[in-house]
Amino acid sequence: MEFINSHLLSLITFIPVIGSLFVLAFPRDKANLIRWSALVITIIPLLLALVLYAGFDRSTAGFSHTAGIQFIEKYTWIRDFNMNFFMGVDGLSMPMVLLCALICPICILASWNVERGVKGYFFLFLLLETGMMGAFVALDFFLFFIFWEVMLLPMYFLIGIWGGPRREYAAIKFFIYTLVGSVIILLVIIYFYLASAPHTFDMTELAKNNALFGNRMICWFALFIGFAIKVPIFPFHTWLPDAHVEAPTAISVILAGILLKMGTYGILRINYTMLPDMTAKMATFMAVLGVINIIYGALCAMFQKDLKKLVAYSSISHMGYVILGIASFTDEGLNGGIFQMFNHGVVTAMLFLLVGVIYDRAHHREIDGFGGIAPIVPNYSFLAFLAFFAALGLPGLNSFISEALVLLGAFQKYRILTAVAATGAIITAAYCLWTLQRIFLGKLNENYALLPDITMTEAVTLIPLGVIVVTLGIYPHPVLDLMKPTVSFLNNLIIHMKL
Amino acid sequence: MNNLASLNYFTAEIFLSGFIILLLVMSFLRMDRDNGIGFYYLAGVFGIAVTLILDLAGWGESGDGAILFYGMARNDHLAHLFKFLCVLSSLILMVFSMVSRETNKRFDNPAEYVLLILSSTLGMILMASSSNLLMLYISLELLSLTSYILTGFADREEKTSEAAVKYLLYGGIASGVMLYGFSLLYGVTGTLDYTAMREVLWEHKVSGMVLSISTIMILAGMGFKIAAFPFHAWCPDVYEGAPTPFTAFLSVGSKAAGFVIIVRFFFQIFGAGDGGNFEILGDILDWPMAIAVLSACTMTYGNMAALQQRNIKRLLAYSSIAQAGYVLMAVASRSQPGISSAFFYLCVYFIMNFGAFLAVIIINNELNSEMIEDYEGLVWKSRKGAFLASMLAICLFSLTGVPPFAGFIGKLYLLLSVLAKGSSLYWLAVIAVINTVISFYYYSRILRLMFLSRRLRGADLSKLEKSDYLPYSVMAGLAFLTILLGIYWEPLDGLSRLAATFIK
Amino acid sequence: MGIIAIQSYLIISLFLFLMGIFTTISRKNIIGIFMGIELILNSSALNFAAFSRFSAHNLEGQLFSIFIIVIAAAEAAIALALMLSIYRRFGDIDADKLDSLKG
Amino acid sequence: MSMKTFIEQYGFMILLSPLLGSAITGLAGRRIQKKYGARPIGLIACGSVLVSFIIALAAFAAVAGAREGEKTIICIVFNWLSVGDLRADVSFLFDPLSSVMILIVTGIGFLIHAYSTEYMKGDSGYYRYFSYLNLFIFSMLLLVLGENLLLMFIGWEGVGLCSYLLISFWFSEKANAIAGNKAFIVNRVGDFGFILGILALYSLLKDKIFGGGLVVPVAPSLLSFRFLAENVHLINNIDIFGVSAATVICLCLFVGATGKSAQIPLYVWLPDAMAGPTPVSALIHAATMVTAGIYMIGRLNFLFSMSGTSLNVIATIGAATALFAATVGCVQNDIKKVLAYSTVSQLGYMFLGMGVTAYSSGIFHLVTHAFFKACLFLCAGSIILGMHHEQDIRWMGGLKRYMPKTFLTFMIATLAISGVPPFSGFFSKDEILWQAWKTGHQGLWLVGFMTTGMTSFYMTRLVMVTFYGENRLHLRPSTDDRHDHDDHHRDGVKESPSSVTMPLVILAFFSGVAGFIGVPAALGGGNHFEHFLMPVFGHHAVAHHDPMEYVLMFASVAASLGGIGAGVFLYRIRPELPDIIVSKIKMVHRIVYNKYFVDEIYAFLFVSGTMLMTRVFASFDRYVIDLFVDLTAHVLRFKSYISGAIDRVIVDGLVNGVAESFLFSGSQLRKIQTGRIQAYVMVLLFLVVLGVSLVVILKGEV
Amino acid sequence: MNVEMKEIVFFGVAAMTMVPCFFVAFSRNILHSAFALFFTFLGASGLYFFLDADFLALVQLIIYIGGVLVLLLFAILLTKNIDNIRSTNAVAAKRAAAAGVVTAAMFGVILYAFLASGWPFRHSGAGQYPAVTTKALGKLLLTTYLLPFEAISILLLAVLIGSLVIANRSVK
Repeated sequence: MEFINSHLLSLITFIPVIGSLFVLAFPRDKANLIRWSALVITIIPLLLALVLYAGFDRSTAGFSHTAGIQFIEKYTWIRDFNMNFFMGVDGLSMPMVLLCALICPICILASWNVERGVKGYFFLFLLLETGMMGAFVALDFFLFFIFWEVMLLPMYFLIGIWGGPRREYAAIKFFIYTLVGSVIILLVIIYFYLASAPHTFDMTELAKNNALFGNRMICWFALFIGFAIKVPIFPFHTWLPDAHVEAPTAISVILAGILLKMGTYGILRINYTMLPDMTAKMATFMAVLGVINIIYGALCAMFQKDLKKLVAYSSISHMGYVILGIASFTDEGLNGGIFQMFNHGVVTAMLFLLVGVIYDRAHHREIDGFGGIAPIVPNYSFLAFLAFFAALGLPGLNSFISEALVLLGAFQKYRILTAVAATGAIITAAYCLWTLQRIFLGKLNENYALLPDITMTEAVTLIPLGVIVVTLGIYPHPVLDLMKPTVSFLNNLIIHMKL
Repeated sequence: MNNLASLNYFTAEIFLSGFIILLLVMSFLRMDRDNGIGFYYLAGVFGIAVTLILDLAGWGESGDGAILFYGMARNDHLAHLFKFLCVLSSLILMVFSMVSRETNKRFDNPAEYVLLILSSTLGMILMASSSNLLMLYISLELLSLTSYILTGFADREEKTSEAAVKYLLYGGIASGVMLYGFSLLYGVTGTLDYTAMREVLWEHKVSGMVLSISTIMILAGMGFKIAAFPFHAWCPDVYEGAPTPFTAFLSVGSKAAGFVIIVRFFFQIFGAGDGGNFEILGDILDWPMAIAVLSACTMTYGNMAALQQRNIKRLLAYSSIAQAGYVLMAVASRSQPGISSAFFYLCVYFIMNFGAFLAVIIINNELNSEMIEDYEGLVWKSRKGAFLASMLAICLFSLTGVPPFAGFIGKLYLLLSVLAKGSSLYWLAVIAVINTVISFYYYSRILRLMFLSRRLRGADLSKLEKSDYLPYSVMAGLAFLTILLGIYWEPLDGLSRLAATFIK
Repeated sequence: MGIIAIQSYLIISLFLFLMGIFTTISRKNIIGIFMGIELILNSSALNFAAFSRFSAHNLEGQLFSIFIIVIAAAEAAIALALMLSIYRRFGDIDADKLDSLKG
Repeated sequence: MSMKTFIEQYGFMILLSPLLGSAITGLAGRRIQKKYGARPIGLIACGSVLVSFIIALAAFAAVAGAREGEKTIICIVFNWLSVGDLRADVSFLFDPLSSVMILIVTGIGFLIHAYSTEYMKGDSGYYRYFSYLNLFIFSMLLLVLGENLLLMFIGWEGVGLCSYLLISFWFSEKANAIAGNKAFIVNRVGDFGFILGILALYSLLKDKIFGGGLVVPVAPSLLSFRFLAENVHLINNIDIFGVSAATVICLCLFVGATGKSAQIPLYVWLPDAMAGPTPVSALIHAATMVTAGIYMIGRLNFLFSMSGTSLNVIATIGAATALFAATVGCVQNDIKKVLAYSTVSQLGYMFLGMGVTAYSSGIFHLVTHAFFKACLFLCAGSIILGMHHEQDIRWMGGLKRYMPKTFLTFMIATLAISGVPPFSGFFSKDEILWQAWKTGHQGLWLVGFMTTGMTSFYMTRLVMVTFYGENRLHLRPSTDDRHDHDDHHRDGVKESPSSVTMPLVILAFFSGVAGFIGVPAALGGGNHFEHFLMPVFGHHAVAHHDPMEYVLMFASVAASLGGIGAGVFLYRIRPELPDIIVSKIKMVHRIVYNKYFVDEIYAFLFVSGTMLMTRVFASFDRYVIDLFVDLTAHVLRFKSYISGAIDRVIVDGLVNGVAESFLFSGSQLRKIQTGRIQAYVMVLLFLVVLGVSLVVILKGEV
Repeated sequence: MNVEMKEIVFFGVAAMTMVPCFFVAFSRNILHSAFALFFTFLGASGLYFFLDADFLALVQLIIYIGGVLVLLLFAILLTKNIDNIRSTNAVAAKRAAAAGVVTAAMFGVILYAFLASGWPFRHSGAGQYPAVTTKALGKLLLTTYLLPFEAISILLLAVLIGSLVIANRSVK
């Protein structure tokens, strides 16, 4: 128990990869064994994440070994490079760890019907979870980068092997885009390392001594572009619709639910702490991009005929709120932005799962190809309505709080921009309702008169998310309280730069 | 140090020379009658292994920087480290030769094959330590000439002899050009010894023009050895035509030997000072810039040209050109960390490239094809296919430079050296990372066919047999090392730091 | 400075060098190409000898020339062997026909 | 426990009860309905609203019984949001205004629930209907009781959601589903303004309060109404873009109100919303939800009072809407459409009232309107039920005979809406008109005056066409599937059962007498209603007896009677005349009949505009974004086209573009590798020469 | 030999070295090329004599002419019917033109560099050029340059065996 407590983050991070080796050792024809063990392996981090959650101190703020960061694990890794195996969580990463731990078992369940190469699939999936968890908890820049990239490889195969008809294209596009982003980041990492004295990869140290860095504008942009590709921020977003559409359901969920957050997480973790002055300078620029994302994503979503693509574009739109929020440098905006990261993770996961459910049954995702199926599949419809209404920011559901916070925060800084961003809510409502109408309402398309409603497994994946959507909408403190001190800290960092 | 005293340091070389002659005698006596090929291969492995051990035994005193054989050779960490690398690559060549269908059954002259491999090993280890133009030339030619022969050795297809002739002609011309450069250098400095040359150059600041011309010409010869653009043209053709084990060797061992002479040549003659305060003959001869340009061209060319290759060996040839470009980047950084990172990268490259080639060899054994199309759906064929495809994928990802594989750490070292304070080669780093991305295109094509495609092409795979154990375990070992070094590389880091200590 | 100065040797060797290169490029016959290589090697050897005499005032250059000649001979031996091998296979030693490896 | 503490501690029960009802009927309703039939669902739904109603009564009593100056009861449930300087509690505000509103909401809500149990009988979505309806009650109560703007906004959107769900309740008709969408989206447009208003208010206030570096230990709930009422004067002198901040905020909020309360320009959804079940129209689209805008203005009256400009805008828009909708109402044939336009028109009245700072008059009209309009709608529902889902008045007629109770209640409500004394409408409408005149808006009074006449005209028309004359059901152009049942239908026109008529009667009763709570002083009344609301709206200047008031009163009564007379004359005495008039002014009629083509114009401007934009953006996404990268590929391809070497298919996208150009370079580079050894040498040589030349050029002087 | 005589002879030897190069490069008969090469080698040998490198001149004569050239002739004879030679010793015209331009350019550039530099560099005259080179060379080879000397023996051995294998097999 002592060991578990002191190594919580390592355990959360590495249990999946250790488990993946077990999975690899199973005979390939024992598909169910593999599935169940994968499920168990992903549930362990979830439980540990809850332990983490329970033990998380909600009052400490800062970004150093003594303040703000908790559950620190630090071991020397490569002495000569001053690289450390340095993990810890603060208010910024904690919600993400929770989200990741939550989404992963759900995705395992959603992958239950994978038939081809089961072993490889779950092996890669578990690897992916390690990469994601690691990226969120790593506080050594180099370690962070390693995990960041470790996410890529399984993703490439998961999209490429188990994806849709254009999976090869989507996989390579995804990989190339993110690879471009990450090599740019890598250059900056190296630059920071060399510019710091003594040379270090320790994020807290880098943040503390950031005055040593030269070429700040270039570095900031390099980092920003690197992360923006992941978010994705216009105009680096074109990989996303392809990747989402082609990826298998569970992977779309992971992509939209967790991977996109990596980008904004990176911006907050790196750009904000290490180049606060530049961040302050570029705030308006970020806000403009955020607003473009919101509007552009929403308009593109409205045009889509493919349900999954629509959801993909809606992700672009929703991530725009995150950018706008964190660019506002107000407590409301930042909290809203980060909360939106969490909320979007939950909501979009739900949406993709729903798309997956219907795709499994109808084998197509054309929005116009359905119609009036609400009475045929009432439970499914209920969940779909819930998810779509959450997506359009209906008050009482979680997204509303984050979006409202973002707008409240952003309006204090950017009046016109925020007003423009608020029109996004109209467009979002329009496409969400239009989609619901075309799929669920209207005259029943007779082809789907015998459409089965959701199964037990699917319900198990969807209902927890639905509960979270509603609960956090009414009582957001469980997540909001985690991040507040950290957000204030980050915000002060930037605000003081401005003065 | 005189010749006799120097022999103490050269036990490995002496043993190797003796062993070569022993092998010759054995082949005359036809001692292979009953045992066939295996005997000589085992003998070769034994010989190389003993050389390696002797080399290791000499490690203790390798740091003394002794000048051996009246200045012909230097005894330093750089020499030793590269000797290990080269001898190990010969060892791997022997193993690969035993494994590959191309080389393990068809020779009438296994003894000669092994003998030539040993000779080229000798050439490489002499290259690693030589610090005299003449010594350099002889050792270089020892490697080159034996390589020409080895390329054409497995004379089974037309390709093979074509490759050998091309290699010979191109190599002849390139070394001719280099010789001309040597002669000019000799003319300028009046000596063949590196140390003396440096003294002359640094004291007298001789004519930059002739020096520069000679350097360019010398670069042609050395660039030929490492297959740097524009001296690379032989590389794809020879790689494709040569027996695959030897191709692997060429791309790793021979290249490493090429790099050690470049490092020693440029740093010992044109550089002075210790690591922190390293200077170059910048005002007379801006060789770092020349190498930087060469590096940029090489990696870009290699990656671009690899994009549309259909033959895996050819593709790997271009990829190895690009990799040479990356390493040159470190040389261009003209710093001690640069040398360390070059060595580090070569070690990593050693593992991942040999890994890739071993996979190619095994797959070639199974499918009897080197065409990438035939790799289609490999992973779905059987457990063997899945294993091979995964291993190859690990190596290819590592070659791309993606964490957590060793190739990434190697690239990190290179970038670190290029971006170090005081260096003005930021643009080179940018080109390098762009190239990393480009390179993924063609690596991913192989991955795509092996993993993503749902069609099965090419021949079926055989059942796992006892004879497969060796290659598969070596394969797994290489892949494991690729991952291990991507996660923990401190020991190798220590070694590579030693590589740069020869600059005093 | 008379005609027997280092410049003369340099010009001669440069000429030989470039003629050698020219020959290697323009010839179709592999033997022709090889002759070009021999010219190149010869030019270098000449250079070494000239520098040895005029510039360096030591014998190292000459020694180098001797080694060059020896290695040229060795290379010629390999060339002969390979050319025979090529001739057996292709019935010809036209370098232009050796283009199955390309791209 | 006193009433007040009860409300303070358990006031939230009023919301919880319908929420629970909704949850039960929504989540378990299908199973219940399958197992036990519809009855338990109806009981749960009605019961939950009844509980609310009882608590509302208690709350009313508590508020009414409180001492002067303590008429505000707050029920704090939990802290909802506390981020930075933002603090918002889930807490409920019981004051005279909201207690009146909750009485209306729960009271009429309960009646309509009861009515619906009959009306919706046999519908497969019975449980769903009641779930939505309960949810609506909950949301509406949240809107009304929410103690801060954010909470109000939740209710605001919540009622929008319910409205959406109920409009598209019979969603297998595509039109219904689309009507729902329209309602929601148009409301979203309004909400856009609403939220902007909130944002502006919040940011300005925050700036004022915290801007001075003031550190407050516990952040005040900036958006709570109490706080606003006390501190809103702080933003008095701020300008945004040259306009006073208060005006900007008020106008933004008013945009929200026009959306929810169906005013120009966002009224378009309300007539379409009649696609929902009729009780829904009665409850949501007549009595309660659509009055949210008025309620919001009333709630924030202290803010609106700060901006004369915005009040003028509100009054003008209100008056314009009133007149405009009345004209449209005169020519509609769908009974519910007529009522819908009538609602729009009456809401316009209320805004007119609010706009002339006659807040309590506006609210008064809201109350009376809730009764008579709900009554009218329920009557319409009864008629529709009786007519077997026929809504077109052209095929009705003579229903007086068949449905006497409906007729009677309808008549009372009609008189009320027409403003015939002493029915309730008279008092409230007159109050508004008088206030308009008194505050110097004579022009607006004239509009209101005209509208009064038109209101009584179209209502009379409705009555005449529907209840008098011969039944014309058989004249209906029959479609094949209906033909067989025609006779059956005609015979089947009969009075609705008592669960339908009971609410009618109750509502008609209130339509008749509700006016007496606010009899103006001029008529000897005490105007209790205004008095009751005074803690919220403040004291008006003591009304002097002004002879003008009587003149105006008389005028408006005359107008309504004139309207009635015209209606009777045209549709009862000379029924052929309307057609003749129509043929005379065909053009005008067409325009008015088609609602001035506003829908079409909107469709063209906004819907097509948006769709065009989505198309443009989507194509942009697919083709243009990567222009610069593509360009390189194009240039390369162009080059290759020139040399005739390669003819490639043009592919789009960043990766493709780059990949193409790289691959192209790759294929070009492959050409260098000809396989000819001498070519290789040539390359080598050429570059060596290049290098050497470069050296010589650079170092030529040495 | 007086100075002028010596210069004339030097000029002749230089011409003998350079002129045949054209035949090597352009002759349509491969045998003629080979013979021209003979003269070039011979001329080079003469130039070595002028450089007081007598041993080197002899080595040139023995190894180059006696070894390399004979090997080349062998190659010609073994790979060609004499009749065929004319047609296959062609010069690739386009390539030759390009090569000509490039080599000419190179000639100009390097020549300029040579002439512009101050040859011979005074500093490099460290050693003493011996009168009799053979003995000195022998001493050098067995002392300072012993290692290359030994290495080249291995090289020759390896090359010998290697070429033997290749040549042998192809004849088989």
